[in-house]
Amino acid sequence: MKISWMIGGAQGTGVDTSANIFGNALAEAGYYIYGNREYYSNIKGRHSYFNLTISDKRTHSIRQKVEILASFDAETVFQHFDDVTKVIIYNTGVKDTSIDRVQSMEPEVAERVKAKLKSAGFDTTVGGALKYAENKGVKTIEVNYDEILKKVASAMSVPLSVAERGKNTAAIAASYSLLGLNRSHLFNAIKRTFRQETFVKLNSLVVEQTSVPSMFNLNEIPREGRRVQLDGNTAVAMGKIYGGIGFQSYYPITPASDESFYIEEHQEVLYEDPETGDKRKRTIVVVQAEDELAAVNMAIGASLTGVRAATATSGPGFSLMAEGIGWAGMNEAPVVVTFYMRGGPSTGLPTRTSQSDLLFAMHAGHGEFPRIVIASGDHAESFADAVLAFNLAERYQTPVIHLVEKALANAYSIMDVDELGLDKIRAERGKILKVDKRFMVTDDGISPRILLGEHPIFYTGDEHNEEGHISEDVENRTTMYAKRMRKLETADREIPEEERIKVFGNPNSKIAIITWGSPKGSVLDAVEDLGEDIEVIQLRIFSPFPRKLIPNLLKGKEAIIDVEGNYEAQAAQVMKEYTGIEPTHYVLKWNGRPMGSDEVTEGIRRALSGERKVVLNGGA
Amino acid sequence: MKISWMIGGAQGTGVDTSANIFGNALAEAGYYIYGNREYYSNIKGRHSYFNLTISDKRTHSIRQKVEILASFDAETVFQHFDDVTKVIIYNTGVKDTSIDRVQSMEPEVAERVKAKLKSAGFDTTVGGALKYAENKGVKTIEVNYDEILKKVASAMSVPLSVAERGKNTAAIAASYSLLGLNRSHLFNAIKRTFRQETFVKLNSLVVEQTSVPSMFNLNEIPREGRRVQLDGNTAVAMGKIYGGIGFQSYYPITPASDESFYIEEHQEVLYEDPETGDKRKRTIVVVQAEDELAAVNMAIGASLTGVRAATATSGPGFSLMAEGIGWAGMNEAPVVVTFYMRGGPSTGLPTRTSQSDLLFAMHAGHGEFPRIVIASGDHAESFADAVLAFNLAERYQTPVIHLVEKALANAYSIMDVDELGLDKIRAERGKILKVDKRFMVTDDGISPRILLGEHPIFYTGDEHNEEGHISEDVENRTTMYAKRMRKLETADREIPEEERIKVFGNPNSKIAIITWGSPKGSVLDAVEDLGEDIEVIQLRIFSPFPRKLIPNLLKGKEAIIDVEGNYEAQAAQVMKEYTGIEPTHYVLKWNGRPMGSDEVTEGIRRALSGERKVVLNGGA
Amino acid sequence: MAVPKPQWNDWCPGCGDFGILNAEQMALNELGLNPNKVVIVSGIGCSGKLPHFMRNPISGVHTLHGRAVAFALGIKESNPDLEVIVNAGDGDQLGIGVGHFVSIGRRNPDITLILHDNGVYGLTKGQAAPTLRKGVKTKSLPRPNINDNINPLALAITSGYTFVARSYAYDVKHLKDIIKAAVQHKGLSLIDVLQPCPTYNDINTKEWYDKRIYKLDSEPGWDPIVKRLEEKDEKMAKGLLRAMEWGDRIPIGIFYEYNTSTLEERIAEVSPSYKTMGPANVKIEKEGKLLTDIEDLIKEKEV
Amino acid sequence: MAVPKPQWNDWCPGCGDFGILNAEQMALNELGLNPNKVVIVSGIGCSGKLPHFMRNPISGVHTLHGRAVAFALGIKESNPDLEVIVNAGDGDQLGIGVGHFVSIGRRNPDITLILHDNGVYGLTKGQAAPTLRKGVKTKSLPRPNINDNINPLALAITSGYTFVARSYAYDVKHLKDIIKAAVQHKGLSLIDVLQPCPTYNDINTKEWYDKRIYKLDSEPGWDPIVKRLEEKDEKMAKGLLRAMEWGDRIPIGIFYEYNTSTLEERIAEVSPSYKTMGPANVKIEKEGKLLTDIEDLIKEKEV
Ligand SMILES: Cc1ncc(C[n+]2csc(CCOP(=O)(O)OP(=O)(O)O)c2C)c(N)n1
Ligand SMILES: Cc1ncc(C[n+]2csc(CCOP(=O)(O)OP(=O)(O)O)c2C)c(N)n1
Ligand code: SF4
Ligand code: SF4
Ligand SMILES: [Mg+2]
Ligand SMILES: [Mg+2]
Repeated sequence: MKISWMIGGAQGTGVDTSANIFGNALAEAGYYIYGNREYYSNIKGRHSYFNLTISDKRTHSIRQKVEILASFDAETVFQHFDDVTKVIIYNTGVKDTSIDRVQSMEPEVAERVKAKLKSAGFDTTVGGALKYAENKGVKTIEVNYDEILKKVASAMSVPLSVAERGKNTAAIAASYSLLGLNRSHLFNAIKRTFRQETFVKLNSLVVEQTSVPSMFNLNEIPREGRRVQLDGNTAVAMGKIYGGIGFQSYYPITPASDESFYIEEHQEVLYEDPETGDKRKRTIVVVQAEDELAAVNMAIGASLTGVRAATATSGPGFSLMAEGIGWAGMNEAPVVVTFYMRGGPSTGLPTRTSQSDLLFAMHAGHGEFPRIVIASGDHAESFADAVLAFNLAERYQTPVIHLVEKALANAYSIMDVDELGLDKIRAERGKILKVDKRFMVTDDGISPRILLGEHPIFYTGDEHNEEGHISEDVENRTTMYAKRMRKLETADREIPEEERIKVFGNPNSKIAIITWGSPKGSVLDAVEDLGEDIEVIQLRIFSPFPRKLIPNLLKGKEAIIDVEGNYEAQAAQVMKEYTGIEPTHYVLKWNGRPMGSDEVTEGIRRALSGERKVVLNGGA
Repeated sequence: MKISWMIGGAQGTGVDTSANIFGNALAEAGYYIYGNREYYSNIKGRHSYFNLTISDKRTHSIRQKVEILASFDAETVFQHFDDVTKVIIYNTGVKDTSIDRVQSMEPEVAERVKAKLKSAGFDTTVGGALKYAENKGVKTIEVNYDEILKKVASAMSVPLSVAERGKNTAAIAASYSLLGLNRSHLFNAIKRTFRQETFVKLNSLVVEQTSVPSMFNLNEIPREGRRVQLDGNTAVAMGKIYGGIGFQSYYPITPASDESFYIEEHQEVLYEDPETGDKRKRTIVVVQAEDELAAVNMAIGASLTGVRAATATSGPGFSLMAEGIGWAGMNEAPVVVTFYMRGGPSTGLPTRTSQSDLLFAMHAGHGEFPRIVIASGDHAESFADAVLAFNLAERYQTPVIHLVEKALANAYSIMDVDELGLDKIRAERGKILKVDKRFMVTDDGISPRILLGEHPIFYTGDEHNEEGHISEDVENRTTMYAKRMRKLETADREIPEEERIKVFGNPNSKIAIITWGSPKGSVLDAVEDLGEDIEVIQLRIFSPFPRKLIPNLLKGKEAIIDVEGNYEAQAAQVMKEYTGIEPTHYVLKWNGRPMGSDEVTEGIRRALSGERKVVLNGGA
Repeated sequence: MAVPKPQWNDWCPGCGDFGILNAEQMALNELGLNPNKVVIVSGIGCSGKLPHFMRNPISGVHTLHGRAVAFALGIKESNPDLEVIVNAGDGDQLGIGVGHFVSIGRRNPDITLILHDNGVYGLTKGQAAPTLRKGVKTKSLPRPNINDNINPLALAITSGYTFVARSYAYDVKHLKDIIKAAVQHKGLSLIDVLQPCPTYNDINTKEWYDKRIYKLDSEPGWDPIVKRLEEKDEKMAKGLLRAMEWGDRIPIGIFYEYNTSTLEERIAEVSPSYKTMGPANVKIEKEGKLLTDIEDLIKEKEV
Repeated sequence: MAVPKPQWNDWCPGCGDFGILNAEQMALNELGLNPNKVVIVSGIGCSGKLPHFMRNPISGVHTLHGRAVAFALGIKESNPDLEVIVNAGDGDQLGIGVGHFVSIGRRNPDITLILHDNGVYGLTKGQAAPTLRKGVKTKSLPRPNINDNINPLALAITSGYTFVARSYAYDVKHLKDIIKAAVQHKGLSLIDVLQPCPTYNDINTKEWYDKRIYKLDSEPGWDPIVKRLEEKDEKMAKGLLRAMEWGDRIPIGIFYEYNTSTLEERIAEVSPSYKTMGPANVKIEKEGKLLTDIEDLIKEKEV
């Protein structure tokens, strides 16, 4: 069972909070949720929306088409009416609003909507859009928000402007009624969300005042075990903290900085003293740097003291980190860079998703050095990979780039705590030894690590000898260079290829899908919906690339469909470079919105019926 | 006929100047020269040397083994005695110098030389090294530099310390005598080089005082046409000036900044007025920026005004330019970045060569946009490609990265002026039109360019609509993104694949060598020396990659040998990604020194006799 | 050719940026500049969107975070006929871009830099900008700011700016006059605009500023203009001391002004053809034939 | 464990850097610091090689051009027990690195920054550094410098450094004493060291400096130390004015000193466990088991 729900409204009016409350309540009622947040690069006034999948089983994606749209402003209706399959909840007060009066809508979007309504013979008001939907069999439900809020204002003796903040709550209350679930969960969720008693009361009153008839007749589902609601930023932050991070530097950037704020807010964490077993607090240093050049270099400096150190950024910041990453490569400094991909190039679409930075991440920084690149496919992986990134950085003494997309960062999953696998996660700190030579040449390329503060030691970005002093000698150069590069070969030998990918479905199927990152969830859900026998291969570690396993898995396939969120089919390019194998079909998307599983279903269908390259364009 | 000659001495003592004088004199005598300069990242005191190939035909490479070594200090003998095949000229005064007293020698090098001498039964003095060489049949010629300089000092009544500056000249004078050529050319070359009369006199006197018997009996060769002595920095600078550059920004960095100094020194150039045909001066603005971030962004700003604008840097600076390059990609700004590759990663070997930045150059900057990447293979190409880079940047309105190596930048060729092909080079400025929409969507992806100052126009690094205003709309995004990417497809269609590579030798040969950049010269000379029937394919434009032609050319080859100056065989990786074809053998070098043609000869031989990967390590 | 329409303005209601936009539009109108020749270069932030919102038909170059002045310099020196104005945020120009802020001070190009000084990183949701004072806790900070602040005026004076002023986003007339003076000044001008951000900065609000701001030109004897080289150090020191005033009284107006050669003049001095045959003035080819003559350069290298 | 030997020193004969090296070695010896706990962080340039040449058994981190202070900050805040000294060139720190130079001023970490002020980019062959004055033509410049210079002392005072001094590379004793004072100062110290570069700077030579330099502490009444908060602005202004003195007389000594909370103290204030359980003090795992307890964090997210 799956129901997709969407709420929209102007940025800054609390759409986000209400979607969280809604999900929270549903979680208490026993449902799993996957929710994605969309917003403009704007603080107040532009259209934002939240798209949720409600399911009785763990779910990993949204759908472009939603059963329920909860709206209170006009723009939400104009933006989404044609994506709704069952119900639109709208505000009496905006029914007559003409699209020409919605200034926050981008002209190109407004023009398109107008043309659509006109050509279908409807007028270009909210009412027209609703008729258009009704014509397609969608039920529209009017809610008189203004009246509800007036009542609440007078009941609580607050000005209407204060009560207005409850608009969202009315929208979710209406949706909740529609689902047919017991409202107690909603009241509880409101209590959990608001700190001030007035707001708890206000919002509860709004819920009480809002009622629509049930349509979906959902029931409470009995729950076992604990569940958490985790977005991607928080998942990575928690993973880093669990993994023992001591130093995080960052420069504000969407959609990365929420990770750093989270760590900063939890700068003092509980810690078990390894000697006594006592619980005490330890401090994580978090520095808001002056720019990303400073951020990455601060983290590298920190790593030299033996501390697990990281930074988090997105495209523009990562571009500025290339030089620092090279220094870390040359000096074999374990540093983790969490790279949140958003729409590029340049400032691009700063608040929208993309998977367009894979090739850059794999080659960032001049010169040759081992770069390890991990890409997480869901929220649980984001958590575990944050620890894995530290482990690999320290084992191979080299920078690790951890790729996460905006589509995970600003989306959340409700999942069982067990899925985080806390007990299975181990720390591997690599060779930390006391020897004379920091850069000793070894067979596996890995030198003993000596920490700053323990013993005099030299680092330099110049080529250096085993002691860390500058050396331009040809023999030393050839040897030290190969020593460093050998670490990637060692990693390639040591990290089982099976751990670098995940395989789902029937290995004997004639069709394979190759994917990575957040589309994984959409693909898995799509394959389930399709009901076809398709194998899904998720690429997780791109460097060192699982070059031997992939050809084995793909042998004899009749169709290999590459599904990813960029124009160049970057993961496919990497696969071709390492294995010579090329996909037979591509399902690509680069409009900045996450892949809906329904879109992917359709994409796979089209691919299988012969389209070599399917370009998806869903979302608003 | 080819003779290899080398001169060495401490950095800052004029080795460079003397090698230039020597080549200059030989050029006057009718010879072609290819010379390479090696030096430490140091201002004074470390060992530097110049390696020249003297030939009666145009020549493109040095050899690791030299016939003649001209030395005046001890370190030069210790560094190179084992690389000499015929004659070592040395200084009486250093004969007894023990290697332990040569502090400027890196400990690892000194240890290796000592071991070599000891195990061969010689003592570890200059004398011991000379004996070692003599034992192998090398003739050693003693020159009493101190006496010569004393005589010159007293003849000119200058202090000995001033006369000492003529030490190098004594070394080249001795070499010149050895070759058996008429000294008049040497006197002329001295006159051309020194501005101050005293130095002309002093150096001429040194030449007169130095004499050794002729061994090589070279003759003057009659010359036709004009010849120039061009190093890579100058070749690119001249190409940019010829190509019409209006703005160059840079931040000092080895080995790029000499290009910018050259342009700065020639900031006012002659120019033919297109209306009147008169010659008048025009100004090129050259700005020493505060860093490379500023450098690239200044150049991009300049390009928006319609000016041909460029910057030049090497690895560390290029790493800092990634973000700016992305802005140029997003805003379709034609900007040229000349990227001088040196030893990486990080500060690496700042004064040594490499070809390790190809993959980074091809993927620099977050997000997807068309990047055009050109790699020059010799000095004449460096000149012509500087213009080509501007032409492609403007035709496709996108950043162009022009790769040149330190091994070209600090090497020089003597060549016929005709080779520059001045008359064949044309300007192509692309679409500069007056229309309303700067970013108009077109079939070929190329929009009309409007210049700042001509008409109001908007640029933004955010995704934008045809007018240049920010747009987050999904339709606009999908369209504009594809429009930009289409330019690379257009370039791929329009630039003949034949112009993206150069093919030498017999196309029906069973053996092909794939190479690029400066190794091209060494490979061509090696193939000639080998006398074998081998086809050589030089890759020149990596993006858009000649994906259709390469498979045709490589079809049916029994051996494909990849020769390049890095560890990862980067060009081969690119080839595999685009064509699926993998070399059968590799000849690689990453020690920071250019490939000697003799080394390459040996490398090819080893490859053909079955070694899959040959690692070269020549040079000191 | 039609002029692109301005974009819908999506700043928060009540944002100080509206005042800056209005003042800048008025200043440009009153100066009567040729709109084809006006280029507004901006960084990234709420402030960075300003050129897109201008109702005057000018050109806008919305660049990268912190790098606006580098773009501006490339534009200006290539085509000195353009009037180049930079609008930058305080995080933009004094955080990530502070290196360029200081460095351009050494050059004195004829550019005007308008700083949107709101104490926060607006567009990334209210982190402390380098202008925020230590100990201050604005809405979105988890705890009071632990860093000291940069004083934009003092930094500009120290860095060599030749016109250094402050104004206030809600005093549109004052700001407009200062912008006009800055644009007319030959050389590098900074205007530090106190710009309330009602969304994230709940400390330095309109109310807070309104009761503190006073005008320098109503101070008896205030004369920030260097008239002779000898008084330069003294005027700088006076400007600096005044720039440090912050608290119950906050001065706006001109803090320091010095007329000296601009970068464009300095280039023309070493390369006289710059004046008439500068980069943007020449047509580098005719029907594909390149027009630069490198015969002299070849001769220099001839052997 | 053996201590790595210093590398052969390849600076040019007569380079002022030798004086800095000697003074720094002497200062560290006299301060009697534990060599395991001393880290010298440097940038790229002739100056950047300094740690490799130190005869004291310290640690050296030779970083990237312009970025030394960022590395230094990461090292210091992770392990405040380390004594962190930065040696940077003037191109390094005031050209490409000037953004970090200014920004670290807001933080006041307990770090000492020694600036090798030679007016040129030494290692790249003598281009003008930002400290070179306008109109000056050193050997390797094609024409006189067209840019104004940065005054490192003034910039440091404006940026919030709490100990600002100048010394001279050939007055090893003075420099040594200043280094000792700077290292002992709790907070961020700048020492602008006038460092002749005999190879490329033929203007600001030893001879040139020798006849101009005078010591501030021999000036009657010179007292650069802020003793009460109220005298801060005044002492800053005095320091600034003195910093502008350049010509026939060039002052060396301490220009400004102010004792206030360091970054390390500020962190400990918001996170008290920092003092004993800072990043470098904890062992994050035991036999592979991670020791950080995130149960509370999970609870916060429980639904
Ligand atoms: C290299 C880079 N890092 C970070 C960002 C993210 N970013 C966008 S706006 C902004 C800060 C804006 O603050 P400010 O400059 O003060 O402008 P305001 O929004 O306050 O006007 C940041 C950090 C970016 N765009 N580029
Ligand atoms: C990003 C980057 N750009 C440029 C360089 C080249 N570079 C090396 S040293 C140097 C300048 C050194 O000057 P300064 O900092 O004054 O030090 P000095 O040599 O004078 O001690 C430069 C520009 C580099 N290493 N990295
Ligand atoms: S966040 Fe602040 S600065 Fe940005 S638009 Fe809103 S009020 Fe203005
Ligand atoms: S170039 Fe100048 S700064 Fe560098 S070592 Fe030589 S004298 Fe010293
Ligand atoms: Mg701001
Ligand atoms: Mg310097």
